[in-house]
Amino acid sequence: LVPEELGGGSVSGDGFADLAMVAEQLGKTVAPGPLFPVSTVLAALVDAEPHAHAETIESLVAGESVASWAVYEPGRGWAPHEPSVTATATDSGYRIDGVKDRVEAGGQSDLLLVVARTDDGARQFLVRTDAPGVHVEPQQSIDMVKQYARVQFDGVAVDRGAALGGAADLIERQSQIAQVLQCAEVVGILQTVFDFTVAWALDRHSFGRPLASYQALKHRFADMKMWLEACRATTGAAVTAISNRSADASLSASIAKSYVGEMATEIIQACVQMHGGIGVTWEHDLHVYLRRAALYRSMFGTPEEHNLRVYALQEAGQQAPRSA
Amino acid sequence: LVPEELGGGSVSGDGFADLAMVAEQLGKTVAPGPLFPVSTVLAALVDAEPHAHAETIESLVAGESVASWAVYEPGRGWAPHEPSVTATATDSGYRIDGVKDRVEAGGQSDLLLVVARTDDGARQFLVRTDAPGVHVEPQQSIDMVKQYARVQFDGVAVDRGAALGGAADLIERQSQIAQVLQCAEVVGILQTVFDFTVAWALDRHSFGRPLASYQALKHRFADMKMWLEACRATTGAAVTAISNRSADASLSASIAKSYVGEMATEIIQACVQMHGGIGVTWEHDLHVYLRRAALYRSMFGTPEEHNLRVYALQEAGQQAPRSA
Amino acid sequence: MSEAVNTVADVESVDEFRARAKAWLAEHMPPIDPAHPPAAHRDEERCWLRARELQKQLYDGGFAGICFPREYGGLGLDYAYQQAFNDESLSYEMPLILNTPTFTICCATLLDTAGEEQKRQHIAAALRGDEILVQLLSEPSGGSDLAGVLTRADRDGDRWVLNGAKTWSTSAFGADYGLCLARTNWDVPKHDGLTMFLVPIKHPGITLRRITQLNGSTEFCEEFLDNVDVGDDAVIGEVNDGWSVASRQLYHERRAVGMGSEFASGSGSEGGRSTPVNYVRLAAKTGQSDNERVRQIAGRALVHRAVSDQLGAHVFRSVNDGSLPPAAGTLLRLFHAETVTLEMDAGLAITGTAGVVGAEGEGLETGLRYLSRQTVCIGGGTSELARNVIGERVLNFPREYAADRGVPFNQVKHGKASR
Amino acid sequence: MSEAVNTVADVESVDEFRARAKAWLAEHMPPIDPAHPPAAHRDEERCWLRARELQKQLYDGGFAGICFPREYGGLGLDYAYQQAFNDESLSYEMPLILNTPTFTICCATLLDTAGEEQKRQHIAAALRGDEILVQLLSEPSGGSDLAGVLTRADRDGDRWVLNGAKTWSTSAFGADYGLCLARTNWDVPKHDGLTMFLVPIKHPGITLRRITQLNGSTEFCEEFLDNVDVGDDAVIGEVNDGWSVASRQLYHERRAVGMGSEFASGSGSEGGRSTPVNYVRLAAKTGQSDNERVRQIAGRALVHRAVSDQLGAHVFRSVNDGSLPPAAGTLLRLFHAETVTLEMDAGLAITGTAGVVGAEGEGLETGLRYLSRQTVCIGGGTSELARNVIGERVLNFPREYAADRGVPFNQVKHGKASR
Repeated sequence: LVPEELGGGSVSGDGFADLAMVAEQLGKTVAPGPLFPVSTVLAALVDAEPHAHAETIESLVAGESVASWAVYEPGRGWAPHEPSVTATATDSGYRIDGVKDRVEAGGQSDLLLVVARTDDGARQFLVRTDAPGVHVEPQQSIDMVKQYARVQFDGVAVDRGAALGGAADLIERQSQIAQVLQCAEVVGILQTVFDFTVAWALDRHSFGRPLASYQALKHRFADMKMWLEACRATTGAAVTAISNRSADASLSASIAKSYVGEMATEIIQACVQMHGGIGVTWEHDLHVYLRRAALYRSMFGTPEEHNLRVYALQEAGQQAPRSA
Repeated sequence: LVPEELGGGSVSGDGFADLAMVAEQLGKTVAPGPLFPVSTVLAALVDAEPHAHAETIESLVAGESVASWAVYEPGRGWAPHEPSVTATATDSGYRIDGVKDRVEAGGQSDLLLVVARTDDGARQFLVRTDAPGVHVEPQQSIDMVKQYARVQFDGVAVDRGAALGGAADLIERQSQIAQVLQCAEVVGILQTVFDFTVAWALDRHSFGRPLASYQALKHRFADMKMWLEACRATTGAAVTAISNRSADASLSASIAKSYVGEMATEIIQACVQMHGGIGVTWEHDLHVYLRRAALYRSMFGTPEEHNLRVYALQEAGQQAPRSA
Repeated sequence: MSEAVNTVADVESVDEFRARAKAWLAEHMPPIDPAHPPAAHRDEERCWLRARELQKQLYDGGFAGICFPREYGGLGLDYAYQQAFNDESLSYEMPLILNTPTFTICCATLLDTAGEEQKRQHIAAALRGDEILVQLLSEPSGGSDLAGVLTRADRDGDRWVLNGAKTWSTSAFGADYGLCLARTNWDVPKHDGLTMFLVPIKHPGITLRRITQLNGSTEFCEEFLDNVDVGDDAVIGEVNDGWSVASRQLYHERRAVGMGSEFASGSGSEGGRSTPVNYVRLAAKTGQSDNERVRQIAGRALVHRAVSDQLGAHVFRSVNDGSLPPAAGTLLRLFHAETVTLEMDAGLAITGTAGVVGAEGEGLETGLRYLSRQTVCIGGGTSELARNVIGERVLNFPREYAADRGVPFNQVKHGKASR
Repeated sequence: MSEAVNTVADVESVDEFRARAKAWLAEHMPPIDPAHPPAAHRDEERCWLRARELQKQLYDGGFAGICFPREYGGLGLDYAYQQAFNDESLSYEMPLILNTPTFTICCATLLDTAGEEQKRQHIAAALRGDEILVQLLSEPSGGSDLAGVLTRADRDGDRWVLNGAKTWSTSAFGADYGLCLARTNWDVPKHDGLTMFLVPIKHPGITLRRITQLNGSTEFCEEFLDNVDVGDDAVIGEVNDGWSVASRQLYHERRAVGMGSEFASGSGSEGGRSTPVNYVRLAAKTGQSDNERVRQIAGRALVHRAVSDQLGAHVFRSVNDGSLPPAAGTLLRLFHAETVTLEMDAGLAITGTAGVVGAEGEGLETGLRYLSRQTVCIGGGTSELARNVIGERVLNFPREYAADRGVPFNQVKHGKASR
């Protein structure tokens, strides 16, 4: 994501595709670490004013500081473009007031990129978590590794340079990145869980036959294989669209987030079922994967929210004059 | 439904249960005939002013004339209590204006019981189809036996006696009867289709084994059996509640209509699948049953409409002060 | 039971019995609000101690074991008496957690298969509240294949020595005896070499470990049997005929679930974890009371929930009048699992992000519940097994091919993990 | 093909070929709007006549059978040439309905299994537009068990006499020859006694009947074979080795569906019945444009529809790079069936009563479509068969137990209805 002169770089020449591959690897171990929140903030800084924020970018890339995107608000669904947190212009910059929540690694972050409402619409502001008026409180989640926080801003003063340019496009791109990195991680989770469940079904015998020989179970595995490949397909398509900054990147990201969100928990629950009693205990790792997939089902837009977006995009497309 | 002195009577002493049993029998042959529209009108006449309408009741019971309930309106869902057809008071009675549609056997009926809006809210009016200003037009349906019509009322004059009393309660009870008679017929359909599909699966061999021996198919049949018994259970519960005029008759009728509507077409489509190619041709009767079940899925409230009703009733129940 | 009717019912009519029970209950048992019964958590020791107390009270009052024969400590009365007692006892605290498995499965099976002395000892002790019985059937290697038991019982002089492991035994930590299926002959097909033993749970050779489920329950246990020695008086039924005994247990279990059992006393809810989701409250909490999409999802869940109850009543009637076979109880098991699955999915969809990040009571409880969704599809035999039972015993479809049928057990294939 | 590359590609590069094709197409083939291709209904005779004309045109222009060997009338070029031609031909009317089964299945199989003379005759004729080939595999008694053929071929002097019935043959009425599988030995296991014949459809012993499907299509036929006599030159492959030939057909069929085939020419849509539901229009027509519940259902259907296409591209790539086996084409078959099912259900739920009573164009079309929902789950092998294929050939799970394996066919059990 980050150009070489700012300390970044890419193996394949396609930074986002590389990042998605890393996310998929992380899924295999349900690893901790603030890759996603930091990536989302980096994407914004690099796109907005890379040189104005060169120092911050380098420190984030080097892992010396941690940043996160403060976008959700209490009691509201996924509506990144409609913040109720306000940024009021002052002589020296802005005053930020309101509450954000479900901020990943909020308690571990040095910096937050806060989406706030100004007189010119939604914009984003870099806010230090040690600034006066910032109150961070941890929130519980069903995941046992990821941490979330509620962050309150009481008249937090930032200078003019804290405001990022290119608001709506930037927020849109960050949303895509956040959504699809989750999908990539989930694909890694699914492949791992599916593989060890296949191995279990081939080994475990019941009535002198491996579980895998029972048609009802074999058919369930066939469905799972199909869903898994479909998750991989739609995630891959979205990664490509985002890498290329295609016109349909937003649509592709919503399609992938909806589909992966809908199917991932189904696949893992089916794997739990294949394992029998042990699958619903603390004695097997399955629940760790299920927690992450269930978390991601809802974060950055539930399948239902993205279905509504996909419909709205289709509707807008049909109403537009037909360009032949 | 109809007391003995008006030409009716009951085998078991429970008129509605008898009628439901007849409906179930009809389902086995997907029989034609205006049992349901006539029953719904009879239920209203008997409940409202049995003696004022004695002659009509006797003629309907004897099969000498046919009546139907004109309740649906073009472009609108299932909202029996909110007609847009108007009945305006005149010196001698009422003038009826507007359009009803999806009137079962509308083209074959001598009489229509029309739900219309008056200054006092929704009421029902008996209107002869040969009255001046009544225009009946046939409508297409996916069923090949049942017939439907669109009926236009252009300043149709009826006398005061044509108006039935007890509007809201009456409409509610007629709705329950219409919904649950459909459920009972569908139970008859499902039992028939399920039985001949079971026989097929036991007889038909593939790879030297009966289809019924394949676990994936056996499990599908197990699901179908469960759904079928559940349809029978919920329909039976609704029939009892309606017979007893229980406080929860309306809720029971919605529960049954939603569940049977949702599952019936699933069961029949699963039976089509079991039959393979022949199931989607005109060479097998399956489609006749499927048509009827799909028709009933939607008529007198779709599963979705009844789910919304069930939720609203639950909500109202929780908001009411807790008794005891 | 028909015998019982002839000898006892002549003395006191059901109505008289009901009146006497009503008066006695009012005087001796703690009253409760049946809409909000006190939670009897099966994973808490104090709840089992409480159940023993209540059972003793019933026994002392002459109302324990209404349908068990008099010679084993019961009243020898017909089911109608038990049903009358169930009606009357609804608003009193009852030892409900003793019903299953102690009375409806274990004691019912002993009644069918045990020797006279065994029945006199154990059924009577259970009715007095002195003994709690459990089933030691499943094994870590076994899954649905209950007869594929690897626990062995070897003859040593005039004793039997048991070694192996059992699992998913409900409430074994609170129990006194367990019906334990073990292999006594390895050279014959799997069903033919099993023997049922009634082993004391407190035996020093038994190590008991609680299993922690995702929903927090520690009701189930795993037991390791290390040279557990018992005498011939521990053998239930005949040596090598243990599968007959286990089959009776399965029969009674299905019956208890499907149509109620005359050996169960009291019919209220055990309370506790199984409180259904309140969708109206959930929608309000998440600010979606007026959202039609949410209302429809919730309405559908309510419909399926209601049908689940209606199906229960229908199957109960149909099994009683013979229009469905007893195995139809499995329809309820499967429908319940499907309904709970649908409800958990509905809850997750309605709650959205509040179900995965936030506080319990504000939606997070929905997400936490969802994590153990499959519990209802696994416990007490998986949903797949239930579909086999419905297919084969309700619809009479051909039985699943079993590769171990007729094969000496020591030649049957097992997975690597079970070796 | 690699041979072809060495002999011909040296002469003309893909780019040169593409340029030449582009110019020729513009001059000789009728242009179309690829977004709205002319409907080529497979059940109408005139569409088959039209396809023959177009194919003749391609042949005369030197663009027929790009990947078929030159000795059988093709160009002997690599797939890259065919792909270039496919790109360029997208905006021209092409004989797409000849691709499957004539070229991608029948001719591809002849190429693998037929004798030199048979290939020279039939592949060339098909490329000239003179012959249309179909498959006569399924039988009324057969279902998924394609090898359970009851049609018999008996030796009579130096002729073979075929008797029996075939069904679900697509477009047989428009065809010239059919690959017909018949049993020539009843005393051996089912796969070992079959022979493949190429029979002339116009043979007086063949009576052909169209099957009317619920969706109105009459594309499929049933054929009754009554003493159809053919010579030894009609035998494809060896006598009693017909299952090898049929297996190649199945292989080519799966390949054609899963990853495209080098033997298909043109890659546009056949148009016609398969137009997807326009949910935005449907919602507007039923007055529900602003209903969130309806919009969510429709949005979900659109998502699954899009993923279906994405999966197609993914499987195509993965089969080509070897990360998925060729049988993975079946994933697409199954996903398509599931998606269409979901779409039909969504349509029905959205349309409500307008889907069952009213006029076509105002919603009723949705209900009518729903009636043939299962067509996609049955045609070309059922969804159950697809799950077997995925389980056994993609995941390498154990194969389903076949009661007829190794059993002489005349001792295999059939249902009453098939006897």
